Amino acid sequence: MLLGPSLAVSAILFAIGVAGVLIRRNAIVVFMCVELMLNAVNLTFVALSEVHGMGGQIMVFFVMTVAAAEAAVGLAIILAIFRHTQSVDLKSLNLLKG
Amino acid sequence: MQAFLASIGYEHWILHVLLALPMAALPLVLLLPVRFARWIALTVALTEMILGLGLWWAFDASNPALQFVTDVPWLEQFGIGYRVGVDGLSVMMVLLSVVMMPLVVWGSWKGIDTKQRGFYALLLALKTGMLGVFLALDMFLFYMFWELLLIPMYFTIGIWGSSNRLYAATKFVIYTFVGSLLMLVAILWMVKIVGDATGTYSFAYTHLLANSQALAPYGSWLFVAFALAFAVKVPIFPFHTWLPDAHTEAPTAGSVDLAVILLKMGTYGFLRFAIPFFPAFALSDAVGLTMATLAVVGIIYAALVAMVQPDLKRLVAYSSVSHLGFVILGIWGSTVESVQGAIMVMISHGISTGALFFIIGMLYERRHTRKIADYGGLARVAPLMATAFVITAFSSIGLPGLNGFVGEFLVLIGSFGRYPILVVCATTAVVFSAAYLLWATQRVFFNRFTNPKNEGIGDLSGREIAVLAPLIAAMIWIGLYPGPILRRTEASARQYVEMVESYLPPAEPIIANRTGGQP
Amino acid sequence: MTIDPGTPLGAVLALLPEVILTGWALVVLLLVAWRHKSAGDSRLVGNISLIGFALALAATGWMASQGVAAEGLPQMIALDGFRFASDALLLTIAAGVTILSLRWLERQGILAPEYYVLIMLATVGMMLLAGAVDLITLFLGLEVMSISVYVLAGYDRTRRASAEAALKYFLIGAFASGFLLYGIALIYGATGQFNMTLIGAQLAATEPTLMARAGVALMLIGFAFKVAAVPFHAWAPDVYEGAPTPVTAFMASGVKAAAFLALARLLAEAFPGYVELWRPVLFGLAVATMLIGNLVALAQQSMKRMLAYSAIGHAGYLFLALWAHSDAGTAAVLVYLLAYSVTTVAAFGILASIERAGARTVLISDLEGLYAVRPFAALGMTICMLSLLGFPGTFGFISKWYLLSAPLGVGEVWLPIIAMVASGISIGYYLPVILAMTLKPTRTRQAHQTIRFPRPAKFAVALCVIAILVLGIWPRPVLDFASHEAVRLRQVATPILTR
Amino acid sequence: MARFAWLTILLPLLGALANGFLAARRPSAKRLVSLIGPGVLLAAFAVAIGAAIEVAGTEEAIRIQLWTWMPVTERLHIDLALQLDRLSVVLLLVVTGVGSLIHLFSIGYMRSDPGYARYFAYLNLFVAFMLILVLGASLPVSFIGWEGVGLCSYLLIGFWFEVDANSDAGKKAFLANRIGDFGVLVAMFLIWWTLGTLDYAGIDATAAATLPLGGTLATVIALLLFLGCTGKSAQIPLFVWLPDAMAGPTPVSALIHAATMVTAGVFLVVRTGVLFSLAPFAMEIVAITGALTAFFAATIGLRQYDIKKVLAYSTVSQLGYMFLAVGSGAWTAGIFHLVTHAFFKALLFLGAGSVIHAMHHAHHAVGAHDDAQDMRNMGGLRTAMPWTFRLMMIATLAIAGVPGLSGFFSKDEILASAFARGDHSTVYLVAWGLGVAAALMTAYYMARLMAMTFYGTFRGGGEVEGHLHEAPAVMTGPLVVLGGLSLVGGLLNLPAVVGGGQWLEHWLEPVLAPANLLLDPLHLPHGTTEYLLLGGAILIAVVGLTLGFRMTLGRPIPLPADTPAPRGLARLLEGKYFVDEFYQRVIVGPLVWFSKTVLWRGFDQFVIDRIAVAGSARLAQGLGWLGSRLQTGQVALYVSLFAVGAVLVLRALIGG
Repeated sequence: MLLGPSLAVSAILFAIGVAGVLIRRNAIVVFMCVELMLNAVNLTFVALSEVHGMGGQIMVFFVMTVAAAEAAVGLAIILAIFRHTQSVDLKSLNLLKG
Repeated sequence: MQAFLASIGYEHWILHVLLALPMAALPLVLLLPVRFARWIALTVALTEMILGLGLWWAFDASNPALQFVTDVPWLEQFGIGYRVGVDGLSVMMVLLSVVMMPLVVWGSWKGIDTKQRGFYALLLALKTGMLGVFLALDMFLFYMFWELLLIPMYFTIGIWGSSNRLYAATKFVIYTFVGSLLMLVAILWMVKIVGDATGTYSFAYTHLLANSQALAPYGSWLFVAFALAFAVKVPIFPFHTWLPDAHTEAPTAGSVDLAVILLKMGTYGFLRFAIPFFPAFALSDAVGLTMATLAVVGIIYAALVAMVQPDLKRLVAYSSVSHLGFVILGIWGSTVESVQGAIMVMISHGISTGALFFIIGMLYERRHTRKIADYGGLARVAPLMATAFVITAFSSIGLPGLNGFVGEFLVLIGSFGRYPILVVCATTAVVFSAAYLLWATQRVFFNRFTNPKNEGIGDLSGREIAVLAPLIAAMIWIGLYPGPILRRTEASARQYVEMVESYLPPAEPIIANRTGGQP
Repeated sequence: MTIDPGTPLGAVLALLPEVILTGWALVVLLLVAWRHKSAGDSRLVGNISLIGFALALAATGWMASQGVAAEGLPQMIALDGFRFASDALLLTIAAGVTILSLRWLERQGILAPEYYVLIMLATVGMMLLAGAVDLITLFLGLEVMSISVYVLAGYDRTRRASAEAALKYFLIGAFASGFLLYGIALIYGATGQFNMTLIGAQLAATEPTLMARAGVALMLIGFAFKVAAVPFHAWAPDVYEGAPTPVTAFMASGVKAAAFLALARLLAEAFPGYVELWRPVLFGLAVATMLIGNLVALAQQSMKRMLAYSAIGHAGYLFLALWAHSDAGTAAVLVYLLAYSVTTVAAFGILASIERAGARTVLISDLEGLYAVRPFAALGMTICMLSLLGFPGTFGFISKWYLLSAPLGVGEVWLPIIAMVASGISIGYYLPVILAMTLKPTRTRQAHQTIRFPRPAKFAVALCVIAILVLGIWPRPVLDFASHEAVRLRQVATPILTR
Repeated sequence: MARFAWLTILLPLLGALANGFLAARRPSAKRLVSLIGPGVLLAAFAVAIGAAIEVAGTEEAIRIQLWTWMPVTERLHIDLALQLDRLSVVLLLVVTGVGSLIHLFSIGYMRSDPGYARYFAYLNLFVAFMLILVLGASLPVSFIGWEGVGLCSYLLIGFWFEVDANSDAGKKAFLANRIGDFGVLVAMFLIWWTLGTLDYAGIDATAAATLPLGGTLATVIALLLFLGCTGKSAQIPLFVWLPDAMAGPTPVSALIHAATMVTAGVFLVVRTGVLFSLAPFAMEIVAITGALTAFFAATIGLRQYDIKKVLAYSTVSQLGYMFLAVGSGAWTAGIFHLVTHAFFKALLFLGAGSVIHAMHHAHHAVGAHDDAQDMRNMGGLRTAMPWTFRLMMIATLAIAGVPGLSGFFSKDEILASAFARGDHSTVYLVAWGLGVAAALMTAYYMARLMAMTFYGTFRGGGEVEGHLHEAPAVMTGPLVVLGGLSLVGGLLNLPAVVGGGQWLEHWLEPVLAPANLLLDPLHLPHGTTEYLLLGGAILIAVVGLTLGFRMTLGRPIPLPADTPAPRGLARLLEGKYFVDEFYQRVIVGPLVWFSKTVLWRGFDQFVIDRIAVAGSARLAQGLGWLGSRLQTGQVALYVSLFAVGAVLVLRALIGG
């Protein structure tokens, strides 16, 4: 039974993803960290389907699809911001505040 | 008269007509050409007055219960209904406000020369709101009217007020709104508590009142929530600082409505809701003493502050604070005399202060200043105005024979049994009120004629006489023959006091406690 | 009418509004493929998409009137009055936003009719989210909605603010999705179910495990982000400000409504057994959100930003209804969302019309003297502000009363008191708007005179304002309907729980 | 006629209305005003005589119920009712009688004033209120009159309102009165809560049975009532308004500030005599206050130059005598002196008015602006104004206490009563001593007044002198009548020692019975003591008058401008003991300062508005501002906030 370790690994991965989002300043890196979080959850689902059956695995497919869509949209948005500021540094996102 | 009124089914429709008529006329005012606006408002006002005066006869003075009661479902599954009615506590306020209305319209006849449609529309809306507050017998309805009033008043002050109007309007709305926020929670909670106890969730006043013993455990919090709303509105010291600003900056009509009706909503609220709902707490020694003390502090404090005001309207505004202190004192005096007196002060203050504001408004229309220092010796150029002002001032001072005395006397004598020391302190106001009003009168109408700009000021016009004459007549009438009014309020006041007295040691004649026989 | 969602026809029937709207969106997308150049094209597409909303609305109405219900346990999507009400609400909001956008986009020089398609797709997402009885559906709905809105937020590509808003929304949104998803995973792990009702039954039957608790917590976090609850709110003001104004209206009303509706269903069906666990969290969120939202709004100069914080504050109020966890609470969610959405759409509609192409954001001081030049706009805005304030005579008051009754009904007094305190704070920023418009002298007469209200927007705003006033006096139909449906929702959830 | 006693009120009231209407619409219709103003008074006087005749026939009080004023409850049911009894009828006659004379006098005096109609309106109104005061059957009804006369006094003192000092004086009068009224009000509250009634009849009937003799309650009530009297009747400490009240037209001073209104306090004490009788301590206070007032006012009168000021202080002083009388329980003596004083003091004032009238017109004729009231500008007027001189001399002798004239008998009775009360308490002996000293000074300052005004040579310049004329008949006529009354007024209550029957004493007997029942009867001195006292009184009058004439005429009288600044005691007296200044510095000034700086600017505007109200608004705004500063626009911060929130939520759910 690899359930415990798998869940632990996915939790750690998720935490790494969160930490990455918290620490990194590059939009693309942050986005990759978010992807890492999603994939960590995917791992959880896969691990859990060992106990609960197919449901989890079906979910993984949906998540992957969604992540792909998100990536497409996300990269387009990052591109748009790059056109304005010539940078993908999140620090340069300071027009809106207060 | 009664027979005639009964024959036209007066009691069935009057309250609804009073409430609906101004609102019905409102679109007319807004849509028809501007020159009709004031005429429509006047017509509505006169109609309301004529119709409303029927209450004088139709109201059964010997019946302490609520009369003309209507209960139409509105949101019945929540226990909310269109419930209206009057009793002795409210009938005089209703009459006062319908009688004041034509005067207010007429008083604004010349003074309001911009955006007349809006002005008269708001005036009409204000009237519905005011009447609604006094007529509502459903807490939900009451709260709606209570708050709705703010809007017309806000714009009346904010648009047609004088220089510092924005500040005053904002202050007025924020004070009142914030003050009454907790009242909403209290009302809802009350309905829930009573509903849990009786199984009927209803906002009906009578239902809540009949089961008010269920509220007793929460009385303190609920009372505070209600009292805060009412205390701000009255205003009781130290919640009063919005009033001088609002009064000062408002146009004449606004000041008059504010003084005549709006301030009374707070005191009425105490009499109608806050005390009857939570008598055990409201009448406990600590609360009673606190309220009475605040009232007396307000009476003296406001009188002293009024004395040193350089602005006439501000002076009268503080005098309002002082006078309303008497009402609060009378309410907590909790004898039939003091409660009757409190109602009397509510009426008299409306008439006297209303008249004072009218006269100041007339001065302002002529000279565009309210500074006392800008005037002086006006009695020479405007003797009639001076006469009217002096009479009004003395009525406000409480000269016996004029209206102000009756109420104050009854309040003081009635409350003396319960709060002798405080009443003695309050009585000093007879000196202070004379001081501030006479000093002001002197500086405006007497003394040397110093300011040549006042030369062309002119005396009262026919219209202005027509505005003031009924008020002065009322001052003398109420001063010398208040019986008809007292009789109409007596039954309800008595019922109220009987209810109240079960929570209080009765105010016995002093001698009963003191005599140890002849020494 | 009872259907079996397991059959293809049944599935289509069960998802009829969503299907119609999705299909319509695809058709419109095709249309856009060759008509996307001129302002006229954009307008045409917008009008056509309105038909889609009308059809979907009709379908919803039909389903509601037929009383469409599932055989046995509803799978994936709910078939109850609450869903139909949610759908109707969301479709109305979307239609309203579409109407507001009609001329606005052209005026702002945004000539990409895909905008309307995105609105439609986002709406489909919202409807799925709000109607989901299955966590997979819920997640999919959420993502469909979110991804469309990410794009919409950045739709005004030429403006840096818009792009910045989109990126902020996207990054934090995706981050939050991760939490939500992890929550779903843990709940799944704890119960082995995706169906809310079954989850509810499972959770109620067992002692709360760590996994289940963590799952509930993570899902709450995900939703807290979506409804912009403090401290998950920080994105909202920036995004609301940067996004094109109609989109802001869409986010403030539609997205929030969908999230709250889904949360209401989730808490009622899936987590009723954990009520004592999540109530304190909701309490804390409510208090923090109400107070901070309203306080920070005091400091705002820009109308949009002020409304953004006001939206945060209102999210706080809505937690009161959820906290109550009663029929009254559920009904209050519906009523409050309706009132809030109608008002928000109207307010943003007026604001959008006042904005000029390329101009900086509208400050409160820019509205000074509006009444003198554009009285109806000022009047409408005044009524909106009063409704948001919860002033008697407006629907906002009715809904606030209804909302406050919910926690009071279960004996909670402090939340309503804090809500009223927050409401007292809120007059500090609503009133200055009214003051500026009606009482201040006109400073920028010229500017005011250039304000043109597109006819569709005028129509939509007028409708909303009238609704605010009428429902403020005669809210009975809405209240009756909401309380009725709330009871139904519980009736659906209860039999399984007690099984 | 007694049933129509209300006519005596209604008639002046209608007169006031009519004159008021004329003042507003037809101020030039002076002839009509002259007809209405005094006319209604004469009519009222006629009614009063009729009523008096009827009252003479009965010992019972006649109650005239007009209408119910405040029907509040069974226990507080105040009727607007009048009470005609032997006390009120005396006052009724004095008020309408002397009032009629003064109204007539005013026709001449005020003829050329533009506010002629207004003047009569006020004067008529005053009479109406005064009669309500006198005739009221209960304290509240009397209180209408009590304050109403204050109102009229206010209006008449400030009649020439365009001079600031006049308006000031009017205001001051009303305020001082109001301080007293405070006492009356509180007394009413106490009376009602103890006796359950406010009717005089009710008080007479219940007080003795309910209130313990000498008890605190009775003392407090009596003292509070007396506070009202000190205001209305210008006693220490509230006497300061009366001298200033001389700013009004002189007939007003005669009517209101000498003959009628200011004696209302004495009337009230007698009216509520039962309550005072129950409080011996209060009686002592009344007596000693009266005596002190008599003494100090007399000292001030010694050094005044304004003819009306002298008379004003004289009035204060004489009122002090009346309180000394009632404080000694000699009710009749008080009323007796009230009546005689009304005669001779009205005469003095009207005489002074006549002098001032003449001076004023003479000044006017030559365009001089000298003070028409300053005695230093007068002198030798007896040649120009023989009638005025003769009549004023009668009054002077009467007030000085020359035997045979009215003042002699009344004053002597007072002093004798005080002396007699000396058995009870030495306070009365002190009071008696003060009274005797005051009598000496009274004779002195009156002699001084006469000497400065009518003797010697005219000091105001020959040109002015040529324009001095005696007053017209309409003015001298009333003077003659008053002169006659001053001469024979003593007959009213002629003491036994000169063979009199003490008619007034018997007349008032039924009214005073309840009060007298509670008092030890006065044992007026008889035999040697009585003769000694009488002799002493005569001696004092003679010495005082002689000294007054001698010392005034014995040295030159400087004109106002040449008068050296007074020093020492003279300065103190001329400055009226600086009581006004004291009140201004110690009470009025600080109160205004306190109200303005501490209460208004400090508390209202700063503490409440600035700190509490604006402060909480600022606080909210500040918090909001702080919150918006946190919103830096940095994604990192937002994500961190998110994370913090996430941790909190997780902790709440898992840690819980």
